[in-house]
Amino acid sequence: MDSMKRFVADFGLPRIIITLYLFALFFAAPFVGVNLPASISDTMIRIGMNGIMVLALVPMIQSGCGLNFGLSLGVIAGLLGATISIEMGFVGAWGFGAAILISQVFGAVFGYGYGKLLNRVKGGEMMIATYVGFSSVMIMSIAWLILPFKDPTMIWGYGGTGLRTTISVEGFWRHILDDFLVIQIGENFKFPTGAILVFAAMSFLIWVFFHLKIGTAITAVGSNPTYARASGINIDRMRIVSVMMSTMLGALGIIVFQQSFGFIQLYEGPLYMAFPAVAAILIGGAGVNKATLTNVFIGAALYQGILTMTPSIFNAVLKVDMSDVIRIIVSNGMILYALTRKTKVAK
Amino acid sequence: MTSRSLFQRSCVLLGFIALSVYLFYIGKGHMLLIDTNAVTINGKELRSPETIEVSIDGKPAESMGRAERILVLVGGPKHSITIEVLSGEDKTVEKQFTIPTFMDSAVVSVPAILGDAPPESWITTFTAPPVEEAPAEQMQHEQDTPEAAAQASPDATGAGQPKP
Amino acid sequence: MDSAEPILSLKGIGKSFYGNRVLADVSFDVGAGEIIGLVGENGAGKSTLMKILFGMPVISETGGFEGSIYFNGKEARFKTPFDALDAGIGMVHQEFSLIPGFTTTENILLNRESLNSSVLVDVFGPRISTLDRATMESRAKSAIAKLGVTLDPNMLIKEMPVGHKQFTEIARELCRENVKLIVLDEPTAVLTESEAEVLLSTLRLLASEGIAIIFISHRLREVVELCDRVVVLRDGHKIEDFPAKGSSTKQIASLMVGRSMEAQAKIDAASAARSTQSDSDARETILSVENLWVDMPGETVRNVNLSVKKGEIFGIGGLAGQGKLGIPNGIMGLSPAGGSVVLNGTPVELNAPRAALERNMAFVSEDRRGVGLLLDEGIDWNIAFTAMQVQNQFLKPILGGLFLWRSDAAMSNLAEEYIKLLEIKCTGPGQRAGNLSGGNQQKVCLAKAFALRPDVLFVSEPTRGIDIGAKHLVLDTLKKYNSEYGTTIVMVSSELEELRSVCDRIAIVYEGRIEGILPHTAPIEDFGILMAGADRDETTVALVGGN
Amino acid sequence: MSSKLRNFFIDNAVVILFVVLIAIAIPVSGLPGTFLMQEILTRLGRNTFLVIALLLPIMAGMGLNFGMVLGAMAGQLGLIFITDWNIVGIPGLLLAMIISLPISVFLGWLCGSIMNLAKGREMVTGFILAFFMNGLYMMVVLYAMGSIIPIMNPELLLSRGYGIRNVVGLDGVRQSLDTLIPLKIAGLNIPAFSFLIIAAVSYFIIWFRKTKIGQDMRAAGQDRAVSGAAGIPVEQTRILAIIISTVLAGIGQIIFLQNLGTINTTSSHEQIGMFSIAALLIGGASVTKASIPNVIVGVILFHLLFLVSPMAGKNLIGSGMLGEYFRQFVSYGVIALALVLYEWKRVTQENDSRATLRGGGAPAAKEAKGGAA
Repeated sequence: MDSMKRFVADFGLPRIIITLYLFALFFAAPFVGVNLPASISDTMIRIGMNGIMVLALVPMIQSGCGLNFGLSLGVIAGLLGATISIEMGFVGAWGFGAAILISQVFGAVFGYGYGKLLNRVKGGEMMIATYVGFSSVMIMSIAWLILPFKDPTMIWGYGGTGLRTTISVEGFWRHILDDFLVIQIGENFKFPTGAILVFAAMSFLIWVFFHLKIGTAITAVGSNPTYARASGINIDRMRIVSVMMSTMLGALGIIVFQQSFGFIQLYEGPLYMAFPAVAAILIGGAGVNKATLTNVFIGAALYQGILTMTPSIFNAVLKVDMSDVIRIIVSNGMILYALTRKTKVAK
Repeated sequence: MTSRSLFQRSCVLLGFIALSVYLFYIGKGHMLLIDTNAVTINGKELRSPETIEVSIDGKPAESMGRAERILVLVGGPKHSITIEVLSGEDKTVEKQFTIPTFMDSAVVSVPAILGDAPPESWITTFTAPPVEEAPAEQMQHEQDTPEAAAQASPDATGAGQPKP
Repeated sequence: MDSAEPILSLKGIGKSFYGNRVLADVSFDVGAGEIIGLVGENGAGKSTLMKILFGMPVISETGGFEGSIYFNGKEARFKTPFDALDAGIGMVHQEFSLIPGFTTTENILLNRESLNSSVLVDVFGPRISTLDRATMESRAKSAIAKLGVTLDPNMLIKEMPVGHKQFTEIARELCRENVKLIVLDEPTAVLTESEAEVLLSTLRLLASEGIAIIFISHRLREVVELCDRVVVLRDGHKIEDFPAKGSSTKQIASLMVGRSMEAQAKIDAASAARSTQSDSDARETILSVENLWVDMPGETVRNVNLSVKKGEIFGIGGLAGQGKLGIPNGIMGLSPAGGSVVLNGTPVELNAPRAALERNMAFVSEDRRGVGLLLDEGIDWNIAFTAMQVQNQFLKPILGGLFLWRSDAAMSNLAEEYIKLLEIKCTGPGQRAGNLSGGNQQKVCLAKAFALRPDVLFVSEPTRGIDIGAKHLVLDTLKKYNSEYGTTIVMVSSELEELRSVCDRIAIVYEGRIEGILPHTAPIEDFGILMAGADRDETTVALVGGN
Repeated sequence: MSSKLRNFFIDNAVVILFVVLIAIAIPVSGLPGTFLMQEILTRLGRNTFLVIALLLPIMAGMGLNFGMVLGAMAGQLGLIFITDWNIVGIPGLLLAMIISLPISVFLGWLCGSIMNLAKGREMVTGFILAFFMNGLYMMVVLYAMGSIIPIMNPELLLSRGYGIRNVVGLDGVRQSLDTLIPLKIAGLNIPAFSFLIIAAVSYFIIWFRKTKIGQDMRAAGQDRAVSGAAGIPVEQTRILAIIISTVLAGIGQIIFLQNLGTINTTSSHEQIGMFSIAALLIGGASVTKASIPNVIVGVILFHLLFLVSPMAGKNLIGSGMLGEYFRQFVSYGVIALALVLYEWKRVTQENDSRATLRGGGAPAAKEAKGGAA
């Protein structure tokens, strides 16, 4: 009984409920006529789409900057990369590569400035990150209107000014990763090898990074900044590095997302991009200042699993689509839980 | 907590409940259909004059012919109706009437009022399906409020995420 | 001033925390209008005694106390500090407990405001009444009048000079209707000399009105000047209780720090045995500090000059809050500092921890959990991290040195080595530091410093909060390390005994300055006088006598 | 003294900035003065109450109450019920307020308790809590109403038979507060009664500050530890601040919606928190300090900006969306700015307060010469 209690305390009741809920959905699926292989395939595609965005949160959590609600900044960098690549007329792998390359440059610049700002407001990062993210999205919305883009697939046909709200990447690099080495089993099951491979590769890079001298230093900064300072670490620099990494990963993440989704969403699209990623990593077991790759994998799988399974099961059983409401409750409930829990490292 | 304050708190609570009931009573909205169709009361057929002007609770009057119906929205149980007869013998009749609280739509018969029929026969329940209203029109003149702006953006729902 | 019935009477008070005795059989009386000076070193039991008196929850949570308290002739066992306040005991704390954005009046009457009556009270409770500002101001004024000083009742606390804040606190205690006893904990510590003078005369005034006062202070001169009687606590026992009149600061100081004869003899013997090998005068200076100031909260260093000889164990002692802890924290760059620190003839950059570490200095902080450890990481990380970051140990270059890969195996080996050497009790190198006991945590901190192979090692409060066995091991390890590697050690401790048994020379810090430096063989009274901040003449005498 | 002047400028910099911005934008927008006057009067009547709801938590040191959205939800539930029961006019609005009251109190208590679990992170907690409760609110409004909670009027329901329609018209109560006392000055309609209500609630806030509990809130807001040691029930006081804020937000939302005349069931409440907070901050308030004048100035400036920026944008680059995005940027940006200033000031103040301890200056050195050793 005691070990049971400890398990509940360690793992957290909400997480247990979510896991059980997902299992229940999977068990129920065949009985209510939901196509299980298709659902699993869907889940895999979504993990490939969103995984890197979840991964992008790890560096900042590890360095003690908290949950990066300002991930939208990275998303903006990704959007800039994607649109500029299209404007330059690159297609296929070249276009995709160019998009990533350009987005990384923007990501680095944005991340540096953002990191500088966060260093001045230690302790209040999360709320400020949220609103800095929001206001940057709006600044960029103005920019999308007035930037001199010319490519006809991207600008409003006639009457309007500036870029369209959604731009199709069909004919550029739609599904370039999802279809790379794709494994098709039967009609309903498709394994997006490319996207998952890229996710795995990025995870590996992050793993490597946190085994390097600098990664170790960042972990120490997040664990106990005073200890790190007493060990001669420049805390502000480590935090900036982590914020830059997070922003750049966010930029990459949104491009991977777009190739699978098929569209680039401009204007207010990036506004709430950070929230699902934050919810996912918290569901995976991360805390406000401790996150591992396992948290990322479990979190992405559980969260995307719920997103895929909930609507299909509910539709089949109750003829009700409550998935939106359930998504809102689950993701924000999880964030709320993490915020109110007393963190192990005081501060 | 002293019993005195307990008592007073209970009084406040009861006061609120009583106020709610009272507000419900005086605020209940009704749809009145002012009707000039002929009615037969106690075997006597009552007809409306050719042209009249009707006003409820002192609102601007509307002119009505025979066999017409106009719709008036009112709140609360007690109302006054002013009927000015413009054809035949010129006269103005002002009467008070009460609508039962749970009668949502009521037909107010002008001939019955003018014909001095007993007050219970003035008002009858209306049971046809209610008239459809278009809310779209109300949206128009709120275009540049912050609220409208918020409604304009599809992703305004918290933690929204584009779905494929 | 004698009184037939004492206001407060403590009888046989004793207390132990988790089997660790901190107070034993303390009894004394306080009469009406009497001022008692309560003195003792840190850890002598003063604050525990006050916690018992005020019924702090921590006392009952740790098993209550022995003995009994009589207040106003009746036995009193206060369950919470509020009970004590209601009974008529006031407390003025060392830190100001004032609301900065409130006026003097608002602070004096905090949570005891005068209220206008209102019909809403019955429904919404008494807190819905508005404040009666006029009455409040007159109440505050009358409390201030009792002090015999002028305070603007409408001035904001944050705009006040420090002295006025202290008076506001006292006025707050006086403002209670039935206050009979006021306890002041180090009330003059933050005051200037002239402010302190005013405070003392205020206290005399209060006493003449029949209010009893317990005055806790390290400033012995003030104690002698102000108090009627002095109660000296040492190691949880009441040592003496005598009239202040006619006593001297020197006498009180030696009572405070004095040891039993056997212990003294043991220490003296130990020191004597070492004195042959620590003939330090001939050695070269490794570290010299000039005009050092350090802004460390609660441990401000104002102006420190000292030099440390190569290979010696240099002790820094002094009472809490005088600034001894600020010295290593300033030199190591952890707290903002200025002045000059010269190591081996080259100046050390201040305010840069890395620069200090790169000059081969290491520091074991007094704040183990806050500064010393990564509580969420394993022992291996804790020990190896600093050496890895500063000296690139435990790293393997990969891709031709482009990246430095952390070698978990090497870290683990190092941790194993120190676990064996320092007898760290743990499940293995991977155990989280947060789960270790205090003593073992301290050993991990030492290991972290040793892993740097420093030329100068600063150790701050190495034995604070650890058990006896671990204490010995830690001190022996330091001595062994000093003799084996010739490492210069600067040890900061509030335990004089410990300093005398380990160090060659001991500097005593008082009010952010070095009050004097004595050899470990100097008589204990001399240390006591330095610690109590005796005036300069006496210091000189003590120094001469000591040598 | 110069630092005081600097602080004064920093405190009012936001107001000055926006005044300048609007002074430039009004001529560019080309909107007539009477139109702007009329709109501002309407919006003052509509929004001021909601912004006032933010004041008490700021006083209690809990920052900007992003959780006020919870109150807005309660207000909307009240309005949905009276619309369903067809209670019209002032009685309808009063009844809606009474219905919202227990819901607001409960939600406020919940919000306050959760914020007590996350001391020092009240704002982000309230922000997320608002999203979370929005999920529950949607559950109630879109799924429970008409199925579990009886709704008599089929017109309110979605065609599927349960759940409230996206837009609920408030014809019965529409502007009944604003027009209760008809007042027209120089051709401008003035919502006199709404202004009276706002005056009343402003008086309430001022009076409340003078009560014992208001004093306790101020104390708890400045120093929790000292207040607790003095016997003030800090946690309870904080919860109360949030409860009152939530209740006021509920009433404010009802006043707001009666002026608009329609409820957007799933989204009317969502942005209310943000717009109210942005207005308050533009009025010169900060995370720790806010007053009634801040509210009035803020509502006027914020809504002027809202009115003129789309037209100004259109006239500048020919896109109305530019102004639309710009005003959203302003709302988010001013909150970000206020939060940054707040954290910044906190850090600077900590350093300033210790400045005297950092010796090193000449006096300390001189004194040292006489010192020992």
